[in-house]
Amino acid sequence: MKKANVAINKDLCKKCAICVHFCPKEVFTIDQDGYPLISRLDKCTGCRLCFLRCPDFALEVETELDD
Amino acid sequence: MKKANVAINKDLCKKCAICVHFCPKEVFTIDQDGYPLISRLDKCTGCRLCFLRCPDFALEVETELDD
Amino acid sequence: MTIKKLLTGNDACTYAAINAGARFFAGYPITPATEIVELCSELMPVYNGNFIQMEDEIASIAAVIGASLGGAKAFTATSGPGLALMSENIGFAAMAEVPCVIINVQRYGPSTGIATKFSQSDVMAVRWGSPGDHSLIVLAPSSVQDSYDLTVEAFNLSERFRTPVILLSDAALAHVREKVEIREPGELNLYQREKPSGPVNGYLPYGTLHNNVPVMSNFGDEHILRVTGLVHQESGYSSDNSQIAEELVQRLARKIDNYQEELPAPFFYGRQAADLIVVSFGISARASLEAVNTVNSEGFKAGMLELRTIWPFPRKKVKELCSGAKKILVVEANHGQVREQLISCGFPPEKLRGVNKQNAEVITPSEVLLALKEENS
Amino acid sequence: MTIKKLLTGNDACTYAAINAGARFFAGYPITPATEIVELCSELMPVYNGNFIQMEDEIASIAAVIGASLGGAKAFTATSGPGLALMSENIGFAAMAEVPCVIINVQRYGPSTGIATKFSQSDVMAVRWGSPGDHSLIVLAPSSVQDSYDLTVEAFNLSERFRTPVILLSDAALAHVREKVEIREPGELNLYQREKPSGPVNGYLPYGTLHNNVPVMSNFGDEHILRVTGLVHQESGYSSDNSQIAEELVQRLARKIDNYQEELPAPFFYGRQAADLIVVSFGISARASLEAVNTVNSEGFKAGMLELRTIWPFPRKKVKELCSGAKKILVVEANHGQVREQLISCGFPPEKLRGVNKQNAEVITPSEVLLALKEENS
Amino acid sequence: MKNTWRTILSGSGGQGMGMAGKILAEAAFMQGFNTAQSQTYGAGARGDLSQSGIIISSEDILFPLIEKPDLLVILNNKSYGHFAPILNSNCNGTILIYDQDYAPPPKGKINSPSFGFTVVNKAREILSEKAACMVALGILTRLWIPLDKTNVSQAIQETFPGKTGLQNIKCFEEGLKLAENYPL
Amino acid sequence: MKNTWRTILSGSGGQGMGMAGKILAEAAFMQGFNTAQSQTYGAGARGDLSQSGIIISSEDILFPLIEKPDLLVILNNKSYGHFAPILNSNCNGTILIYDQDYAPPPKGKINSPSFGFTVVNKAREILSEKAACMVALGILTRLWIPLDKTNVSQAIQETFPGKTGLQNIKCFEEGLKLAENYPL
Amino acid sequence: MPSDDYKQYVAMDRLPSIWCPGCGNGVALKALALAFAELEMPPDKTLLANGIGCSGRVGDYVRCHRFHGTHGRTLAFVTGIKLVRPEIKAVCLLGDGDCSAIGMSHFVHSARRNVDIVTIVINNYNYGMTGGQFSPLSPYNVITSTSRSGKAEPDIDICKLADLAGANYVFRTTIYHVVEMKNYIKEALGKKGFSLVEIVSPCPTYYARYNKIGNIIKQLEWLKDKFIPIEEYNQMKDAEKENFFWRGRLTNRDLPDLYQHTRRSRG
Amino acid sequence: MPSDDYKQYVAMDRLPSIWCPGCGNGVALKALALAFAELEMPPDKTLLANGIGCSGRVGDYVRCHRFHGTHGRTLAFVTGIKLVRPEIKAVCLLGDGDCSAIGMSHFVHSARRNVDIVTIVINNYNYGMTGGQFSPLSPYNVITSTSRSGKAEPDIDICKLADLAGANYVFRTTIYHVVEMKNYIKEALGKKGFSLVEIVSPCPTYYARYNKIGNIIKQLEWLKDKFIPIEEYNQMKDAEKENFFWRGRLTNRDLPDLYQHTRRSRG
Ligand SMILES: Cc1ncc(C[n+]2csc(CCOP(=O)(O)OP(=O)(O)O)c2C)c(N)n1
Ligand SMILES: Cc1ncc(C[n+]2csc(CCOP(=O)(O)OP(=O)(O)O)c2C)c(N)n1
Ligand code: SF4
Ligand code: SF4
Ligand code: SF4
Ligand code: SF4
Ligand code: SF4
Ligand code: SF4
Ligand SMILES: [Mg+2]
Ligand SMILES: [Mg+2]
Repeated sequence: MKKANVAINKDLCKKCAICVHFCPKEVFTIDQDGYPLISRLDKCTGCRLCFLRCPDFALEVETELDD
Repeated sequence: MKKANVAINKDLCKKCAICVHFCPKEVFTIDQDGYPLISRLDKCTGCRLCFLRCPDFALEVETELDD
Repeated sequence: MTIKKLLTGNDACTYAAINAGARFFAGYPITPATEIVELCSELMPVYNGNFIQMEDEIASIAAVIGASLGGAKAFTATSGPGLALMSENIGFAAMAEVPCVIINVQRYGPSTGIATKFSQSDVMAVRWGSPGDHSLIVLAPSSVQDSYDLTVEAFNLSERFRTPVILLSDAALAHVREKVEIREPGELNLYQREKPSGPVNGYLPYGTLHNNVPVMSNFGDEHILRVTGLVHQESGYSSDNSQIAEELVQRLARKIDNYQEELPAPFFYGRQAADLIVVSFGISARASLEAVNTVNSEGFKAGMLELRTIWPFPRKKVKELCSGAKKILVVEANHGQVREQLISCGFPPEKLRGVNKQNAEVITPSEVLLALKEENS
Repeated sequence: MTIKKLLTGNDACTYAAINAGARFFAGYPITPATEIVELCSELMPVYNGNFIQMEDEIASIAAVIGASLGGAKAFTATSGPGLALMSENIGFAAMAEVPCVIINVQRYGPSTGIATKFSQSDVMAVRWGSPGDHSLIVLAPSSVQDSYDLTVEAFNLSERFRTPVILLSDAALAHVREKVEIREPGELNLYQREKPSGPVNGYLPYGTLHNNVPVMSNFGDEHILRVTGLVHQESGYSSDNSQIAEELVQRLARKIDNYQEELPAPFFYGRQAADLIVVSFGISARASLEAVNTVNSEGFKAGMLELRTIWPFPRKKVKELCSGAKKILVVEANHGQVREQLISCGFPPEKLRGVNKQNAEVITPSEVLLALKEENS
Repeated sequence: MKNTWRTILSGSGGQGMGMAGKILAEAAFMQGFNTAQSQTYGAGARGDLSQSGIIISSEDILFPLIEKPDLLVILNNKSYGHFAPILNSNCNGTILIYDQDYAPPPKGKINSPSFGFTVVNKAREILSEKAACMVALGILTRLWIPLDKTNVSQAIQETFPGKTGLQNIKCFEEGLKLAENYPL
Repeated sequence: MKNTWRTILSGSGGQGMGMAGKILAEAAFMQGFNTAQSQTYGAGARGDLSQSGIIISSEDILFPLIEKPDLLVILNNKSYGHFAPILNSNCNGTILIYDQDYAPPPKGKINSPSFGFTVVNKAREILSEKAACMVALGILTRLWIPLDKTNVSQAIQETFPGKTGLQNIKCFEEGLKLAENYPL
Repeated sequence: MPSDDYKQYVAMDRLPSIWCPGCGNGVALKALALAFAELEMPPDKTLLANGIGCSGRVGDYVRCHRFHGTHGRTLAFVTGIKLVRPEIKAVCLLGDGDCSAIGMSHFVHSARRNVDIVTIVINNYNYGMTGGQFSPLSPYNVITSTSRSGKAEPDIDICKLADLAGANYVFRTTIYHVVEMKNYIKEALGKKGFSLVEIVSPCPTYYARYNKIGNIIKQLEWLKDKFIPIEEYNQMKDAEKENFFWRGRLTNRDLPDLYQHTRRSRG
Repeated sequence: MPSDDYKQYVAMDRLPSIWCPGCGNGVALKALALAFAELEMPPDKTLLANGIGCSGRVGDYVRCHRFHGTHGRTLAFVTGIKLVRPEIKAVCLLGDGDCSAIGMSHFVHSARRNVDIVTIVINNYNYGMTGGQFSPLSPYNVITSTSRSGKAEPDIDICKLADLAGANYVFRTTIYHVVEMKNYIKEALGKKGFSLVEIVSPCPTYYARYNKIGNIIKQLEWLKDKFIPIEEYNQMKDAEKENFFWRGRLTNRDLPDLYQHTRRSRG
């Protein structure tokens, strides 16, 4: 069951990988260009730590899902 | 018995009266022009506090008297 | 109401500031400007203004700039060593276009020099203390009345041009007591800074220009203000774009230099078409005028030009008024700093005699007289 | 030994300082002078000298002055905002006659401006930043080699004249890499400050003058030294006597202004009796020279004057070398600060065309070329 | 007709030169004169020499400081050094008023008409040395300066509030008396 | 006879523009040429655009910066904006060398002779994008600039100590090879 | 859950920022914007004032009032602003160099005067903007571009300094501790008088590189491991303490602020 | 008994001084000269550096090396001197304003760097030289020429500040306590690193007058009564403490000084 939506804006992302390494649920991997890839969204608890730690406003977590 | 000699240099003295008021033995009085007057030298213990407190290098205490 | 009072130059500056609407003073005591600091500490609370004694002159001018950006008319007072310390932030105020007034009471320098004594040797330092290209305004009073009037003017000009204005007083003027007509706020023509009136959204602090001067908001007002000492766009956000830089820096000069007719013009005394003209400023102008009157009463034809705006140097006026002179005597208590400006106006050095004094005493009428008589013989 | 190396302007200044004998550096990082600070932090320990990063620029120049009074050749490096902060203490060094070198790498101003970009707009600020009458020396290099040579010269002059010397570099020169011939200490003519030799008792720090410059002791040496920024007697004790004040302050000007032939003379290139002369300094002189060479190769008769000593402004030389010109182009990346100096030399404003740029970019040869061609058509 | 009076008060720090100068100027101002007043300032004022200059004039005052006084009041010996160039020159036009106990003119050098009074001791008698200049103001007002004594009294009262004011006025009045009886 | 070569390397911060410029200058210096090298500096260098200019000349270099390059190497798209005024003008005399994967010239505007190479990817293959400029140096050395490849190698070695040096030399040599096989 | 409200405080259209990848400044900016949003602070009564430095560019990305003065002087400028506009909530976000080197005097005096300012110090242990030189707050012996063989000067604890000088509120945290950071910025925003929030922050480009800490991830992990709650820290033995830094709330009191002082004296 | 040796350090021929009658500066000067004499310090290896202020004129009456720079910067100048001439014993005698207002930053940083300097602060609670304005060290609420209705800013304890910043030695005394003063100046002169001796001093002309303390005698008595030994003070209840100030030795340690630090990093 999906608890949250995570979105990455590649125009802003600087590929620091902070979101990748500090997600407590290991939701992200890294794609071949170095961008974070949302690989296991189902594990996401919506804790928003990735959002809080992203230095570049490149990552959003939506927790109050409509459906 | 005289334990010390006290000398005042009027060219330097600014008549602040510190020596007068803080001599533990009340050796000084004040003369009519406002200068300290050595009135009871016999009481002087040679403690040199007057010397130490004089802000204007106007007062000397000689403690090792020759005679 | 206009009232008459006996005041010192320093006191006159202080009352003038209050009457011009100044409600913020930040300063650091320094001889011979201290009385301004002290009087402000008493008056500001009375007028519901703010007085703060800062930790140094850098902080003082900083607090003044801050207060001005909050919407207050604000000023400080200092002397040579303090002026030097203020120069970085004076440059900032020029760049960010913050109105503020600095009263610089000249004392004998360089360095600590003789703190209590007189000199007129900050003429160049007030203009060029801060690096980079920009213009600013400097006014020099010659009497206590003038200290009052030009201080009021300094506030007006600083609001009108959004620029630091320096009042160039000196140790003699600061402490001499003379009669002053104090025109109170109702009598004074006071310039209030322009405020934005358009919609709040999309407001650009540096985006609307009147006579090349931006119409800026204050901190805490509903139009959001952005201020930086970096080169900035109309939005107030920083930029390192070449074109934006050039336009900004050139405007900083143009907004003042092109409107010089709005600045206090020099006074001319004596014979208009005189062969011999004395140029001076500040208290030296008083000695000069007495000497000129004396020689004229003896049948000479001498004129006397008193500079009131020192920077931007009133070249046009000076050229106009002095062009006919065979000889110009520049009377000033320094190495010849204003004389240099006359050379820059195109007057040949041979025509310009410096009557200078650098011994920490004022120039007297008889010294000027002597020089005048030498020239006429 | 002379070795050749590829170095940036900043590096060349640093090596030059070391080779000129500088063994003390205090500074505070600022773009575009930072590399000098960084390189000193590495080199000073190697040469058994001292490097210290102070809490600000005021403290930096203070530490430099202190070290110099301790007997070390000492220097600092900064840019506009830092220069402004140093001005009070530069005035102190002038007054107390303390040798020291300040490398001012100009950046785009006013205020924070554009920290990484280029300008030549500190010409007046380096001279007039500090209040009161005094003279000082400012040199401007135009190449990396020149950065080396004039830095060495700066130390020599500062020791010879016991005065602050400012090297006026810029952001472009600071970072361009060029070939330098590094003459090492053995090859260099190094001036060592004169030290008192007479009896220790009754020694007067400001009492023995050679060429108007006092022969002063160092702190910690057996001749007791007394230093103050107050007006002082020969003993170094303070005084507020008018005559002492006047004599001191006039000597501070005279000791430099009367010995200008000892300062680096301008370079003259091209046709001596040219109708058209380009005057420039710093990296703008390089663009100018290229343009002048180009037009001359096309049959023009243009000359080119490169200023190396900026202050005291070499009036005599400039007049001598430019007197025949019908038109003088003053090429500088500012509002026209050197052009003003030429007016002060007596050249009529109409003769002087300013080729200026204020957009944070260097002036290029083709821009000068364009101006030259306009003048010739 | 004389229309400008240039007065210098000279003495030591504790004798109230500045205050007296200001009072004189205020009184002149009340009386509709133009006036300019100055005084030594700063560290110097703490030391031995203190001066105050007052110009009173029925005309515009161009230069507000005094090059050469018409009236010179001297209350301590050290002041003579400072004014020697004036007092020693011939035809200097300066009238010297001095304290006869503490500041008798140095012998043989003074070319001014000079008048001695018991200024300092009179002040001490009534109040303290600080009021010496008030006595001098009385003398000046009575003999040389065209000021109404009530104006001077009022200026003193406005400067020193309450009892001190009255005592200072007392000194001023003693000065007037001294002058009245002076064999001029 | 050509005696001055003005080269600009242009790309993004992480591609080693400054280092490469310095290496080229050092190699020219070893070979007895006059040389002047400059680079973008400060905050800008952290961002997207980074440049380095190198003048190599057998004559004295008067002006040490480059107004118009003879050789322009472009490794990212953003650089085109900066050089548009040059590249778009007719008869500009500038040779454009570009990365064919990441910086193909914008269509229809370029009036320079232009040559594409696999610069960035080649560097990535061997070491990383940081060495992109080393590949470019190889190309330049082989085809346009009169430098001895051993001098360039030596300059690289002196700049990067140890293993990194060898890898960078490898990139440089790959650049030489790319150029060798280029259908010029 | 909080929504996108924080974006009204951020100049999204000006992003991406000039900062290097992984730099802590952006994290602090976001925490600040979130705190503003949660407190629903009106942008026209909110001022962000910055020092000069990388951290000083935070203000280039906000939408409230913004002031950017000269290096080290921010607190002095804002002292003037606050006296005439006491109703403004002023946040001064400063670099460690700006605040503790050239700005030391203003820092001490603002705390002493208890000026009503929330001062956030982004302590990345160096001068990022000018290329990674040490600052007075850089720990002893660290490598920087002006201390290649180790910083030869002791550092100073600005939290203790602010406390001694008279601040009402002092808190230290790190960029790793994002939730705590946001919450205590909020707490500070709720106080009157001088508040200091010191945020130890990574500078991957210089500090981490020179000191061989490794990439940004390693530096964040280092922050996570080394900075322990003050309560824990205080119970450690001295020898143990040397390996750790404390974080947490040092000071929380309600002394009168400058504005109150000046009005009081008016009676 | 000590003889007239102290006179070799005093420019007797320049006396009387410019100071007002009763001013504490002369007392401090004498104590310093006596300390020099008792330690037999060679005048050519002894430097007295002063701030700008009444106290700054102390150097006008000494015979050793003398430095008098710009207001507030003395410690920065002397940091330079000491690095190149570590063998010199440097005493910086500063006013409270000089040291704690305009000189605050240099004071904190010199203590932090532990520069080998004996700093004597003559704390007369005001700016004597410019006419008695309050300084950061003037107690809260006192009357001065810029605080006619009471100083509206808290003060700061520079002894505690020096201690926090890293000084090796900190002592506070008063002009009344002359013997103690001389002895602890001597003790400070024997230390390496940064020492602070704060001497609370009377200013009869301004401070005592404005605050109706009475004449110089009264002010000295006030110093005698109010300044109690730190040991006693520490045992007082908080309420009681408000009526007293402590004097005595706060700090005495032997951390490496700046010179040692810089040489260490050379290996
Ligand atoms: C008067 C002055 N001196 C020096 C500088 C150069 N400068 C700019 S930012 C900076 C230090 C930045 O360090 P910090 O405050 O820690 O901010 P960071 O960049 O690390 O965020 C310096 C020294 C300046 N702008 N102005
Ligand atoms: C830059 C600068 N600002 C201000 C002054 C004026 N000034 C001289 S001494 C002084 C303060 C003196 O107070 P303090 O340091 O306590 O010494 P004190 O006179 O009380 O001994 C001031 C503000 C100055 N000389 N230089
Ligand atoms: S919200 Fe939490 S769990 Fe979900 S991706 Fe982000 S850090 Fe991972
Ligand atoms: S934390 Fe942000 S900038 Fe960094 S990789 Fe993730 S999305 Fe990109
Ligand atoms: S030596 Fe002591 S007892 Fe003697 S006079 Fe002096 S203070 Fe009094
Ligand atoms: S203490 Fe000194 S100056 Fe004061 S009265 Fe006594 S001798 Fe005179
Ligand atoms: S240099 Fe350091 S502090 Fe500056 S933006 Fe880069 S990572 Fe951040
Ligand atoms: S003003 Fe105060 S500190 Fe200065 S000399 Fe007089 S009594 Fe001493
Ligand atoms: Mg930092
Ligand atoms: Mg004091």
